[in-house]
Formats: sequence, structure tokens, C-alpha cells
Amino acid sequence: MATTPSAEPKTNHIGLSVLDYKGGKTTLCAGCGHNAISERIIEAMYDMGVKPERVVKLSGIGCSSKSPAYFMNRSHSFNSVHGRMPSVASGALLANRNLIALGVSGDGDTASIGIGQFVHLMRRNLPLIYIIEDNGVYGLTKGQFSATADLGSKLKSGVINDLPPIDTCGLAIELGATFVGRSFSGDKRQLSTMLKAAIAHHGTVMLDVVSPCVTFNDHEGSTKSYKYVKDHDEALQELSFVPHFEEIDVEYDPGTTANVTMHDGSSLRLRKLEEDYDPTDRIAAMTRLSEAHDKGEVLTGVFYVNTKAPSFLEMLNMVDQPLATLPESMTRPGREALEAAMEELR
Amino acid sequence: MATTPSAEPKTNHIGLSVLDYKGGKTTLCAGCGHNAISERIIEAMYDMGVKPERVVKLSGIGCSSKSPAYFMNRSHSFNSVHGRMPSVASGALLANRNLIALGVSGDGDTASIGIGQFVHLMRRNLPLIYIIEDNGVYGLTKGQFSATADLGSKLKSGVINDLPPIDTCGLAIELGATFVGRSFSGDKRQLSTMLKAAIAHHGTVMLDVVSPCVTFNDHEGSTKSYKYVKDHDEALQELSFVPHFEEIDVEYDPGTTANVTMHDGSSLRLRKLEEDYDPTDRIAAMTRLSEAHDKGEVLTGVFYVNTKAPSFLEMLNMVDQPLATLPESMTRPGREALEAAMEELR
Amino acid sequence: MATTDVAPQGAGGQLGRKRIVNDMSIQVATVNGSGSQSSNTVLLRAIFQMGVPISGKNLFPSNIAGLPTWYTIRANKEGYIGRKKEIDFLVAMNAETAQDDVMSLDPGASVLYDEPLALDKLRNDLIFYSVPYDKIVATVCPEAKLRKLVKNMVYVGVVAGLLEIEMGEVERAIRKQFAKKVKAANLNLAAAQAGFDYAKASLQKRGAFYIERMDKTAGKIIIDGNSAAALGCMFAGCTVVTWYPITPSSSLVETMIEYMKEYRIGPDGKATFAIVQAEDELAAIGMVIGAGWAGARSMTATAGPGISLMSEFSGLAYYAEIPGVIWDIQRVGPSTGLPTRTSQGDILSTAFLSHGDTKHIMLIPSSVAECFSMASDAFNLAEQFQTLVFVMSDLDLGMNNWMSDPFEYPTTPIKRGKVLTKEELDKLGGFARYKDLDGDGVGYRTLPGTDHPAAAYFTRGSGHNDKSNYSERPDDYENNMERLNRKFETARSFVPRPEILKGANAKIGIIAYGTSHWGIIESRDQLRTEYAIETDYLRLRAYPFTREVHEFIEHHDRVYVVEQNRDAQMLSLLKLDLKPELTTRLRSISHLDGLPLDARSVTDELSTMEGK
Amino acid sequence: MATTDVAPQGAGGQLGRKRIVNDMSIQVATVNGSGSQSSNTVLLRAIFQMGVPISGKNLFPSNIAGLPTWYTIRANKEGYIGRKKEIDFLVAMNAETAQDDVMSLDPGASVLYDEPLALDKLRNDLIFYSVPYDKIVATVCPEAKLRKLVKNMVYVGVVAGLLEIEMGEVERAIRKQFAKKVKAANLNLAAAQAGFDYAKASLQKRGAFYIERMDKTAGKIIIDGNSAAALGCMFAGCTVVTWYPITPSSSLVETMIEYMKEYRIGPDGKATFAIVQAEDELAAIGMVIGAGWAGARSMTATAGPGISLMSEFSGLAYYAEIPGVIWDIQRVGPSTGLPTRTSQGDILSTAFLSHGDTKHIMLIPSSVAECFSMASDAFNLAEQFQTLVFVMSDLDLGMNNWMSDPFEYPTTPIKRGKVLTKEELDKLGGFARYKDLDGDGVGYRTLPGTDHPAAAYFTRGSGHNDKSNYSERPDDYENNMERLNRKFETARSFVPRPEILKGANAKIGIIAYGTSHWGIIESRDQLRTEYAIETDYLRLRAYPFTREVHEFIEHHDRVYVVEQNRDAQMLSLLKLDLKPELTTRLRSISHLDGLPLDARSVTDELSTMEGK
Ligand SMILES: Cc1ncc(C[n+]2csc(CCOP(=O)(O)OP(=O)(O)O)c2C)c(N)n1
Ligand SMILES: Cc1ncc(C[n+]2csc(CCOP(=O)(O)OP(=O)(O)O)c2C)c(N)n1
Ligand code: SF4
Ligand code: SF4
Ligand SMILES: [Mg+2]
Ligand SMILES: [Mg+2]
Repeated sequence: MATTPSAEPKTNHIGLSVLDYKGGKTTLCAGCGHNAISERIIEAMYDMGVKPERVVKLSGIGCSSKSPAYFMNRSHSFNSVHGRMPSVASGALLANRNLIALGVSGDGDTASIGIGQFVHLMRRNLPLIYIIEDNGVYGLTKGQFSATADLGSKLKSGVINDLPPIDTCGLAIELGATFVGRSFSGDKRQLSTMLKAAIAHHGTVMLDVVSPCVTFNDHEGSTKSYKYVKDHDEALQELSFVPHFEEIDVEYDPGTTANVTMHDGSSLRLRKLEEDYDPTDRIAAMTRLSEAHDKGEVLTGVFYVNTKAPSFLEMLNMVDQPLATLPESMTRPGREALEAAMEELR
Repeated sequence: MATTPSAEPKTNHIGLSVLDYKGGKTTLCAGCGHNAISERIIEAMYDMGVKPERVVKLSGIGCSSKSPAYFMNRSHSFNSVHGRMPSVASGALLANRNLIALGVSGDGDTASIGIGQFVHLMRRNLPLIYIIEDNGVYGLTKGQFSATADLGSKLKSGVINDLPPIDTCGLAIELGATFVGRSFSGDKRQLSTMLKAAIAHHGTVMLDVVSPCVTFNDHEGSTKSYKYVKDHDEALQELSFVPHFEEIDVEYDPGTTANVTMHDGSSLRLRKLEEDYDPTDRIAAMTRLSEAHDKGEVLTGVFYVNTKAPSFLEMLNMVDQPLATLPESMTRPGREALEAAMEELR
Repeated sequence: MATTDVAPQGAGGQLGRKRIVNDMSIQVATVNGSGSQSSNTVLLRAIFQMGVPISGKNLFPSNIAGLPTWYTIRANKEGYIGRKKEIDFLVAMNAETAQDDVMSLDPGASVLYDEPLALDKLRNDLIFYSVPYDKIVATVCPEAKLRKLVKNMVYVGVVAGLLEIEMGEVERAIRKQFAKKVKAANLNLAAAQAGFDYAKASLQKRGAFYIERMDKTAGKIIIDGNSAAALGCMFAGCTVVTWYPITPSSSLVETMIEYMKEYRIGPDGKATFAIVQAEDELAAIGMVIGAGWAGARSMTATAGPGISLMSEFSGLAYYAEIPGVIWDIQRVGPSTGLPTRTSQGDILSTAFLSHGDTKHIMLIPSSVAECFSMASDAFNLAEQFQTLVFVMSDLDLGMNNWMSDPFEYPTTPIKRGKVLTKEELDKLGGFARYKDLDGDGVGYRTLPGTDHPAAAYFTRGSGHNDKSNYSERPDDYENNMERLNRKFETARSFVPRPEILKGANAKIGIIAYGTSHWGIIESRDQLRTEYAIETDYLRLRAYPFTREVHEFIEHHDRVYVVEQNRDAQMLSLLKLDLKPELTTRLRSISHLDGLPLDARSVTDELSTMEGK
Repeated sequence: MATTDVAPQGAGGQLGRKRIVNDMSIQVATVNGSGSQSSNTVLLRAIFQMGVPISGKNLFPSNIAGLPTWYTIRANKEGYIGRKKEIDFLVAMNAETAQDDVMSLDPGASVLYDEPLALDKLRNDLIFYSVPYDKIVATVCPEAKLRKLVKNMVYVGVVAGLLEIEMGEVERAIRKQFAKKVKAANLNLAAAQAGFDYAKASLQKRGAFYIERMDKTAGKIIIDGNSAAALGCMFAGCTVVTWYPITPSSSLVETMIEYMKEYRIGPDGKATFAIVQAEDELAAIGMVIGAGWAGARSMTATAGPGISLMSEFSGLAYYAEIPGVIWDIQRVGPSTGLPTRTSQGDILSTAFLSHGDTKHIMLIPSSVAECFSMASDAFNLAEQFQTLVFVMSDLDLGMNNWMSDPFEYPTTPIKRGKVLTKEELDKLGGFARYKDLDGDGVGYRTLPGTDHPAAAYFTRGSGHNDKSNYSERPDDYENNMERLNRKFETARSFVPRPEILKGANAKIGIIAYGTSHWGIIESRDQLRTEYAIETDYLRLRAYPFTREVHEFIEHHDRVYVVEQNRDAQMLSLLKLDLKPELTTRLRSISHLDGLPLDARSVTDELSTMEGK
């Protein structure tokens, strides 16, 4: 953004300063990937000019699930129970369709105990940004393998994981999520861009963000360590994002760059690093992910975007106002209604 | 099988008659697909000469989950709780690795409440035959949609399903199951053959068997009705099976037919009805399933077989005898062991 | 000729003489899935329309078709609508159970059976009527494939003929039953008429039972408890419903969907509600909690197994203080138990549902009218106390047909509890979510989306202080837990008070709740008339217990707690709540067979315990 | 010079004179993840090795690194190893909490602090010792990056110097701690020595506390309850373990994995067990039940939230009668609560876990020795009674270090309960799974895979008869439920009996259980010596309650039930079980702050309630 030398603090287009997006002091380990993700979230929300009061932060249980306490104090937040945040988030959105819902989970919270609710959340295409802070272990319980741990990955104790990982991105696409990507807590640019696009999307956004656990899974032999991810990171595209409220638009070459127009009019630009990868082709996306899996790549980028599918809230055909605050006149039918119902039963 | 005119009842190669495989009288509706599946199971177990005492039948809750009471009374059976049969089956196999485990579930029991345990079961490749008796509705609770109901499918009440179905086969393959197929309760030949191959396989077999609910989901507008399935059935291969104990082998043309040698030496023959479909290619299988889904086909056949992957029980490196019946001498270490442990703590 | 010539012996003989009017129970034994349900409803309504108090109870198997089902209609001029054990008039349509059904009758009872069953050979102390259904049906129903269904309407006609139920009312009932389907209505009417004519022409009425027109049902309605609850929730302003099907609760939400579509969709065609079928009960309650947190009036309906699955989330709602309404339509447990039988077996485990120190408010309806009214109470209490409220109905109440006065329109406006708006925050500047400003243990909350920079707070199931900040401090934890206790104590004086019925200066008290009520009121009369035992009766309507409950026990020497479970669950809750010296007065009468409680069982047991 | 010249006033002054030997509590205040754990263990062991009874309690936050942690070592010549509230000697290593830590001390206490903190300015009624850790560390540890860790070993040396703990024992403890890591051992030893030397050279000992060699720990071991339980389960012949990590239970299974690898793998390298990390608690208990059904000795370990998730399956196990062992290492609830604090808050909800009429057997260990021995009891009872057995440990017992006599090798052989083999079936011809042949309510079962055509039976959570066939018959249901009750009654006389300690013809009784025990035995002495209150004491070890419990209450005028929860949960269970007239004798003393129960709190409250 253009910086004009001035006294008063820099503000975004709704006039808030970045401080209005800050959270409490983190109690996570120094260097934990989760902290970096919190910073990216603050950045993206600030840049997009999202009103904090419209945002709800939801999480399950885990180090990752604690992180909502460390950003955006001006947003309501619900740190619920382990693995069941999707249902709580769903309920909140049913009650108030105008909320911007951000779900933060961990790989254990999502792929182990939480996989059931995750599957059904993805099916419903509920407008929610679902972030998995993925470190392959249960950080808060001191480093046991989670269901995203790669085959052959090694714990400090020497224990080797002998079960295949669940690819949450492949699963999300297979099940109906409409914006699916993977990034890395250490990749500021890619992650911020993805988050901004996520905010612009209406529907379920599923982002698997590899986020190393420095205390329990950042060692030699781990496939979720900073080093391993840096070495195996395979970016599918180079991302850029042009928010709807920015006049000046940037040129791009349709040949090498795919342009996706988001619901709010913003554009997500994906400069292809791989020949003819089409992020709107579901089958191609899943195929590419399976390949990556077989090759042992940490494939990052936006794998799939579908801006056409209706969101769950649209299907429910609700009134525009939030159900939460409807007046009694709209939620309690009149006496004649009761009388009619009684008459039918006589 | 060759029939020799004789007085005493026909028996299989372990000398049992088909009556030794029968169950109690069904309490399911006349014409329910589930009853046909029970008959196929009896057939396959009889033909394969499986000792009923070695079999355990496990199920969740539902009309489908009741069906184990209607076949093989000489096998132990456990009708557990709704959607959690996989964990009970897993426990039983941990206790006794020599059991032949047959899990019977429904689409609601599996894809709705049970999807979490289903996902993790598939990951582990536990040696279990998992059958989904799939009618797209909750039969036992009178016909609400389950998570395998197709988009646009209509209930008698006129309610239309607006959520995408979960393709349990695609999911199973994605997650690591090693024998995955789909059949139809009305297709005797295909289903029996698949079941025999399933019995010969060591690892997780996941069979999604479309099994119409005549009472709640067999009407015009249902995509799980007898008529709809017959009209849209798209068989991937023509299956035949040669059990290991049969001397005379049948010729086959490797060009048109794929031969899979099962763990017990039996062979599964798949005469390709589709050019170069390779049932050992995971990615191809998933791609083909997604296509079928987009085309609205009811694709049947053996989608994926992998006879190489180790089963969960092998990974655990247990003694050969069942843990359940190990003598005290093997399960309680001696006094010297306790003394050693104590010494370390002094 | 069609009637047997066996002259009924014993009781039967005498019965022949006296006339028993508007006091009988008719049982129809058939198989489920045979469509007998509409015939039974027609029979029930016809009697009801003649002004005779009735109740109908369906005893059905836990499968979909082909197993034995019994439907019992009780007509009683006194207005007793609880279950009656003895069957006076059996309609035996099910070959499989006919023998047992006949053998279990008391002498003098009447049996209507399908000719080929030849049941009259079984006993000689009953009155038998044989009916050639197939012949009769054939005459009225040319289409062979429809006959199976219509056959059931024939017995309605025969019964009407024998008991002197007016055909005009039978016709009205049929027209109502098949509302728009005129052809079906006509066909069924013809069948009923044929049965009626057959009875008049070829059956010689014996036995003492008659239905006569009276005036005790004018203006009344017939409805099942689940439908009543559905209506109640709609008028309570419920906005979010999440559910997972389970017998016997499914019909609550399914009926609610119908009502909401009819009365809660605006002129613009937009819904003022969301009803979502969740993937299981964990998700259902998770959604209820998420919605309640965000300000909706949210609810779910389930049964025992669902309640167990909701344990963890219930503890979260208790500790994070989130409103929500859970309907538990109790069925027989443990585990899957008997899904189609009634019980009061979830009382104790629900009161303390979830680990740690947790307690929950429970409301307990006894009638369809209370299913309706307590729905409003439940939502109001849930939001006033920012906690879950469990409404403990049961299968007997929820799925059976009950006669009732029409429901009264809610008299009080919807109470949303302590919710701070933007405007209030402007004045206050800020707030502390869990601070007990009013001394009632209840804090103030804000709804997500409230447009004020100080509106947000952090909700969590982990330790927290007044400001809802994370805290592991022993004093914060202890203070918070004590406040939660205070809140629960406050609730005592806000939950529905018990109903108390007095006898003539009785020393003996009876405490019961839910559907046991109907057996109790009848039993009290039996105790008075047959044993000269006067009783006072307190009907519990909620947990925690109000002052009146303690007083009632204080004022009686012996108090019989009657309930439908094995472990005297409500008596247990009373024991825990009472002054220890009062607990000596409690006696337990528990009923455990999964059938609705009948007066006779209570009378027998209580009189015996009283040494009579 | 390093020590301050503030002459301690008040208590401190007098303390200067008298000598307090082997009776003190030392608290080390630091931050978690700083590796202070090994220093604390070394300090603990050094004292222990000098023959002085000790206990160590870790008070840690629910996060991984960077938050305040307190480790308290208590040395007591009388052998009191419960928590002591008052801190006599504070090692202040955490700048963040140093102020509060110092302010909360009683006058006369000693404070060892890092020079830069300059705590001596805070109060003048304490004894302060200032230590320039960084200087000292620098001298012994050239590698800068290792200093942070080693720094903690310096205070061990200083404390040793001041309290006169023998450096020889400190060295032994260090060598044991760093077992194979010789370099690390030497480095740490040097650090400790440097601290010791510094204390001797530059600190002038004041204050009254000394450690002197005695002989009360000879042959004893130090272990945490979870490790003891792990050993116990291994020797109980456990074959299948399924789990899902949760504080404070994770270490039970993690330690068990280590032990099983060491002692339960045969010469052929094959395991006689299977340990599986499940995807959640629903799966963990499902596997336990599947394995128990198929004949394994199966178990899982969890905490409150896991128990709640296990509700539905627990009801299945109760009703289908399947053995299994569930360890509940209780932490503070409700909901997520305080995951790193101790509690006895799951007692009531576990006793009645699941909907419908359910009851569960609970065993309650108080010591590490009982964690070991009750493991065998639990598996034996589970298989004898074909039901789940919950072992109710807690965080204090499970995760803290306790001194104990070495464990005794199991004296009784493994009891597998009523299991019919092929041979027995050959004789019998067949069997009825749920028939009560022996009048104890327990039927005979067969294991899947039993090679006999009549071995199979159908297990279900729905209604069933003796032969385990599906049944909805009221009588089948009722009989089965009554038998389950009989079975539970039988269990009364097989569960571990309570421990009873008598005072001099006391009229007052105390009932407690689990880790409360350690506070109670100390409090009883305080009550006797300080208030002349004699008490008898019954320590509950199991639910259902045995005869002795009722007798104990019968024989006392007032019985104080001491427990660590808000709602007097065990007292509630007693109320439900006792003759009503006895319930008047019960009084509740409950402790709710998440810290291990200390004697003083009990003494204060009980003496007050006794009007002293
Ligand atoms: C029902 C339940 N089971 C277990 C736990 C213990 N627990 C807390 S966090 C956690 C795993 C967290 O792993 P993940 O979601 O990957 O988060 P991370 O700490 O790695 O960021 C577990 C098992 C719990 N809190 N609740
Ligand atoms: C915990 C729980 N929730 C709900 C139910 C009610 N219930 C019984 S069967 C069933 C669905 C069965 O559907 P499916 O698995 O497809 O079997 P089907 O009857 O169609 O063969 C449900 C919801 C239950 N028994 N337990
Ligand atoms: S333990 Fe791992 S995941 Fe948890 S805060 Fe520390 S680094 Fe992050
Ligand atoms: S209801 Fe449907 S699924 Fe159930 S038995 Fe009948 S036909 Fe089969
Ligand atoms: Mg993780
Ligand atoms: Mg189904």
C-alpha cells in the first residue's frame, strides 16, 4: 500500500489502524508457526478492511485452537471443544448469517477427533474460512502423531508413523469445499494473499497451513519441520490479489496467469508455475494432489476455486436479517395461527 | 459347482451344508435389498468354505445393521451402537487376529454419524470386510436422507436433497483401503463374486452395495430405487473368481481380462468392459469415480485392489496366537521383572 | 351362521345382563405396516366425536413392517385417559399373536376375529364374534390390491355396530382422516359401512359394553405430545432447530418442519427459521450451542442415546453459559434398549450430564398442553439463565394420541435474558461477561456482531475470570463455580411450580411426574374408593425442586415417589436435595416394563405397602 | 557482598535460634519448558537418599512453554507427604511471579533469588539469600547456549549448601538423572558444586531449616501414579490398550508403552500386546469394548472430557455386559476446565454414566502402590462381572512424584471370569448367555472364535432375553434389568474393602478417598494435638460401597465426608446408598481450588464445624 509520511497512524479503508486488529499476548512457544499465522490473519483482515465486530473466531482445542486469543480482540470468539468446532461455527452462522466466520483448528483437532464434523462441514459449503494449523502432531499434549503425519515421519522418541496421512485438501475438494489451498506459516506473501482471497470468497474456504511445532516436531526426520517444508515446498502458482476497493488494476497476461473474480469483485491472480493447471477443475486438482502425495512434495497454492456453487445459507432461504435478532412479531405467529392449528385438531 | 445326484445334502469343501450358514428369520420388509445381500453373504461364505466359527459379524444400528441376525447363526455377532462399529471391529481383531471379520453397516450408519470412524478405519487397512447396505436413507427411522443421497434425489414427501453425496468408494480409496468396489443388491453374480474375492483379501475391503429401501426410497425420483439403479448401472468389468482350492482353472485372455492373485492364492478375473481401466491404479480409480459422479452413472465393479500393502495387524507385530487367549505365563512378567523395575526407581 | 353358539360362562354370562357404558378398552392386534393406523384413528375419533373421553396408545415394534402391533383405545366417561391394563374388547387381526392375545384376556371380554382364525375354540369364558373379512371386503372393493388396506376399515364398522358407535361419526372421522383424498375416503367409508351392516345383520350382540353420546369432549382437540411440542416451540419463537433422527423424537422435528413452513414463512417467501438435519447428535448439540451463543433461540430433540452423546457439549454449555433447549423424548434404555417403549430412565444422568461439577435444569411435561406451554418456559429459562434446559418428555406422551383442551396462546412476551445492546454498551463503555452484578448469579452477555468495539468477549470451556479472560487462578475458578451454584439456586424460584392435588386431610403423599400423572389421578380414586386411603399428590414439573416440594414432604408422614425406571431416579434427586431427616419419609414405587403406567399397578403396590 | 544485611524481624528472628530439622517445604518458582524439572528431581532425590521422607508436587500451566510453574518439595520426618500450604523456603527463579511469590510467604521464610531481581527490598520479615547465577554459571559452563539449562542446577547446589544436604547424595542423584549422558552429568554436577561452594563461601546461613540424614526411606521407591498404574496393568496381564492423548492421563499409556516394550516382547521379538492410538475417545472405548468382547484384557486411560464422550458406549458395555478397564485421571472440570489441576469431580457422573438405568463399578486408588495393585483388581472385577470398571485416579496422584514401598508381586492368579471353552460346550451342548445359573447375576459367555457350533451368541445393546435373542417382551426386559441389579449387588462384596483407621473411642468419623487421604492422616494428628478431637477414619476404595461403610457410619455420631469437588459427589452417592436415618450424620467438607488437598484446610474447617 502507498505510504504517505504523516503523524497519525496508518489506517485501512474503513479507517482502522492495525492495532484495532491485535489480540492478547501469545502463550505459545517462541517460534511456533501458529504465531506467524496469527500475524498473517491480522494483516489480511486489516488490508481487506474487515470490520472486527463482524468477525467471529471459532476453534476447537489445541495450541492452534488457542491462537484466536492472540489476534483480533474486538471480535467475538469461541474456543469450544476438541474436534467439534465445525458444528459450533455452523450454529453461529445459522443464527447470524451476516457474520464473517473464521475457524482455526489443528491437524489433530481436524483430522483425528474432528474428521467427522470436518467432512460434513465441507459437504455443506457453509461460508466459513477454515484454517488448519498443521504441524503433524498434537502439540498441546506433547507431541503424539496426528492423522496428517506423513508415512515414515519420525518423532524425537524415535517412533515412526506407519499410517498414511489424511490429505485434508484432497478430502475437502472431494467433499465439496469451494476454495481449497495449502500454504506454509513461513511464506508470508503466499499466505497473506490466500487469506485475502479467502475473505473475498462466499462458501467454505479450507486452508491447510503447514505450521511447524518447534518444540515437538521440528527435528531431523520430521516432514513438518521448517527445514523439510522449505526443501520440499512446491508452489503451484504465484499468487496476487487485487481487492475490489482498489481502483488501479494491474496488467496480467491471460496466457500465463489465471484470473478468478471473487464474489465481492476482487480478483485473485494465479501466475501458473505449472503448465495448464486449471484451479477450477475438481478432478484435475485431486489428481495433482495424489501425485504430489506419491512424489512426497509439499504442494502449495490454491488447488481449487468454485465461485458458482450456492452456499448452505443460501439454500436455507432465510430472511435477510439475522435470525438471532428477529423481533417477536416475526418469530411468534399470531393468535389466529394458533386458532387455525387447533381447529385442524378438533 | 458340479452336482452329483445323491441323498445327503450338498456340502462345501469343509463339509458343511448351506444350512450351517443360515441365520434367523428376517424382520426386514419383504423386498428390502438388505435381505438379498444377506443371501449373497451366505452363498459366498458357503462357496468359499469359511468356517462359521471363525467369523465375527459386526454392525452399528439401522435396518442394515440388524441383518447380521439373519445370516450365519453359528458366528458370533455384535450389533453395537450407531456409527461406531469400526472401533468395535478393530478391538475384536486386536484381541483375536485369527477372526474373519465382516462388518455390516448402512449409509446413515457409515456416511452420516459414522464417517469419522469410517475414515480412520480405512486409513488403518485393518483386515475387515466392510459392507455398506446403501439405500440413501435412514430406513429404521422412516426415511430421512442420509449423506449418500444424491443431489436432487426426492423423498416421497417431496423434499429434495440439496447436498452432494459422499462417495464412500472414492473416500475409501483416497484414505487407503486396499479393496474397494461397488455393487447392487439385485446383481447376484457380481455381488457374490465380489464377496468371494473380499473373503480372499487380507486388508480392508470396502464394498458399497446399493440396496433399495422398498418402503421409503424406491419411488419415482429416488436415485436409489431398483428401477433407477437398473437403468443407470454401469459395470466397469465382468467379474469371475477362481478359489484357490479349485483344481481346474479357466482360460482367460490377458488382453481383455486383468487377473489379480489374492493373498490366499485365489484369482479374481476382471474382464474389462472399459478400455485399459487398471484396478491397481489409485489415481485412475478416483478419477473414474469422479467422472461417474459427474455423469450420474451408478458405476459398479472392483475399482481398486492392492494386495501389497501391509495390514494394520501385521504392523503391530503381535504374537501369532490371539491375545485374547494367551496364558498368564505370557501376559504377566515374572517377579524378577518387577524387581528390576523397582530397582530402577530406588 | 357367523356367530358362535358358545354361551359365555362365568363373568361373561353375568356381563350379558348389566350394561357398561362409556367405560372400556378396545385393543386392535395387527401387524405394523398394514395401514391399520388410520382405521384405529377413525375408531378413536368416532368415539371422541360422540363426546366420550378417549385415549389411544400404540404399542409397536422397533422395525418397519411385518411385526405385531397393538393399538389400545380407552373410552372412559370419568375422563381417565391413562393406560388400562385389562382389555375388554379385542379385535384380533394378527394370526401370529391371536392365541396369546386371547389367552391373556380376563373372563367376559369380547373378541372380534377373522373367521379363518377360529379363535372361539380357545376359551369358553369369552364372547366371540367371527367376521369373514375377505368376503365382506370383496363386495366393497373390486381392486384386489387395495383390499389389504381396506380390510382394516371393516373392523371399524363392525366394532361401531357392536358398541353402537354412530355411523355418522364414523363417516365424519373417515372424511377427516382422508381429507383431500375423496376416492380413498369413499372406499373406506363403504368398507366401514359394510362392516357395520354385517354386525347388525349377522352378529348377535352379547357382552355389556356400549358407547353412548355424552358431552365431555366439546371443543377439545386430539394431538400427540411431539406435535404439541412442535407447536409450542414455534410459538416460543424458536429460530434454529438442529436434529438427528431417533425414535421417539423424530416426529417432533418432522411435525415442526410442517408447522414452520405453514406459519413461519413471510410474505416474501423467506423463512424466519433454519432447520438443519445434522450428521449426528454431537453436531446437533454443537449447532444448538453455536446458535444459542450467537443469539438464536435454538433447540434439538433426541432420546437417550443422543443425550449420552451430548454429554461433553452439555458441560461446555453449563460452564461457558450458553442457552439452548434439548427435548429428550425418553425411551427404554440402557443403550439402544427398547426404542419403541416408554420410560423415565434419563432423569438422573441428565441432571448431572457431563464430567466435573455440572447440573442442568429439567422441565417435565405431563400432558400435550404442557408440551406446548413448557416449550415457551424452556426457551425463556434457557436465555434468562444462559444455560441448557432439558425438556424430559417420553414416548407415551410424545407419540401417542391425547385428548386435550385447546392450547392457550402464550400470555407473556418472549424473555431474551440479559443481553447488552450497542446502545447499552455506549452508556456502559464496557462489561464483564461473568460478573454477578445482580446477585442472582447471572452475568450479562453480548451477541456476536454487536457493532461496538467493547462488545466482544472470549467464550471458552477452560478456566476464566469475570471478564472471561483465561485464568488458572484457584480463586477465579472457585468464585466462578460458586456463582454457577448461585445461578442454579436462583433458578429454583423461576422453574414451573409443581401441581398439588389435596385429599381429605391425608397423611400420605404421592409424588410423580410426566406421564405417570394419568395413572396416579386414577389410582388415587381407586385408593380412596377401594381402600379408603386418602392421598395428597404433588406432580413435579421441574428440576431443581421448588420450595413447595420440600414443604409437601414435610407435611406428610409417608411420601410415595412413583416413577417409570428401575433405579428410583427422581427419588434419588429428592434425597440429594432434601434435609436428611426428611428422606426417611420417601418410598419408591417404580414401574419398569416399558408400558405406560396404569392406575391398577400403583393402587396394588401402594395399598400393599400401606399394609392393606 | 552477596547476602543482604536485613536482620529478619518477627518470626524470622526467633527462627534464627531454634533448629527445624527435616520438616519443611521448598518451593521452586520458575517457567515451564526451562528444564528446571531435572533440577527439582535431583533436589528431591538427594533429600530422599538421605533417608528423609519427601513428596514433590508440580503446579504447572496448561501450555507448553514460557508460563509460570511451581515445584514444591516437602521433606517431613513424620512421613507426611501430603501438600503443605505454607512455603518455608522459596527459590525464586521467575521474574514474572517473584513479587507475588515473596509477598505470599509467611514471616520467617527464606528466599533464594537471582541477584538482579533484588527481592530483598520487598519485605523485612523474611530471610533473603541473593545468588549471582549468571556469574556462577559462566565459570562452570563455557558454552553460552547450555547455560540456561545448567543455571537451574546451580540453585540445587545453593540449597544443598544452605540446608546441609550432602553433596555426595546430590552427585548420586545427578548421575541417576543423566544416566547414560555422562557429559551432561558432569556439567550439571559442576554447576551444583559451584552453587554449593558459593553458598558455603558467600552466604551466611540464617533461618532454622536443616536436612539431616535419617533412615525412613531405605528400600523405598519414587514414582508417579501413572507409571505405577502402567506397571500394574502390565502385570495384570493387560493385552489391548487403546487411547487418545489427554492431560493428565497421557503419561500412563506412554509409560506403559515403554514398560511393555521392555517386558512384554517375547524372545521371538513378538509382542504379547497391542497398543493403539485411536482417533478419539469414542473410538478408544469402542476398541476396548470390541477387544473385551473378543476376550482381551483391554483398557484405556482418559480424563473428564473423554469420560463424557464415552457415555454412550459405557451404557452399551453395561447392558451387553462387556468387560473393560477405564482409567480416569481426574482433572478440574466442567468442560475443558483446568487441565493441569487436580480434582475428584467425575465421581457422580461416572457412577451413572450413560442414559437409562446404568451403574458402574469404580475403584479409587490413594497411593502409587494402589495404582499398581488396583490395576489387577480392576481387570479381575471387569472379567468376573463382565462390565466396565472405572479406576478413578487424579492428576495429583497420576502426575506427581510419590515415595512408596516397592510394589508387591500380584498374589492371586489372573481371574478371567465365566468363560466357556470348547470342551465345556462339548459337555453342556449349549448355553444361555444371560441366564443367572449361579444366583450372582453373572451369566456365562463364550469368546468369538471358539471352535464349537453352539458357541456363538448375538451381542446387542437392544432388548434381549436369557439366550441373548432379540426381545421386546416386558417380562424379558424387566427380568434382565433386575438381574443386572443383582449382579451389581454381588459386586459389593468383591470390590476392595475400605481402609479404616481408629482413634481413641472417637464419636466423629471422617470418610475420604483418593489423594485426599494424605491430607486426612496429617489432619487427624493436628485435630488430636491441637483441638483434642479424636477421629476414626474410613478411606473408601470402591463403589459400590461395602458393608463396612454402612457400619462405620452407624457407629459414629457425625461423619465428615471430605472430597475435592464442589457438589459433594461421594457424599451424594453415600446418601443414595444409606438407610435414610443414617444420612443425617453426614457432613460435607469440600475442597475446590484445584490444588492437592492440604491437612490444614481440613483441620480448620472440621474444627470450626465442631465448634472449636
Ligand atoms: C475430548 C478431548 N480429548 C483430548 C483432549 C486433549 N487434547 C488437547 S489438545 C489435543 C490435540 C491438539 O492437537 P492439534 O489439534 O494438532 O493442535 P496443536 O496443539 O498441534 O496445535 C488433545 C488430544 C481434549 N482436550 N479433549
Ligand atoms: C446415537 C443414535 N442416534 C440415532 C439413532 C436412531 N437411528 C437408528 S437407525 C438410524 C439410521 C439408520 O440408517 P442406515 O444406517 O442407512 O440404515 P438403514 O436403516 O437405512 O438400513 C438412526 C438415525 C440411534 N439408534 N442412535
Ligand atoms: S508445542 Fe508446538 S504447537 Fe504448541 S505452541 Fe509450542 S510449538 Fe506451537
Ligand atoms: S425400511 Fe427400508 S431399509 Fe428398512 S427393512 Fe424396510 S425396506 Fe429395508
Ligand atoms: Mg497439531
Ligand atoms: Mg440407509
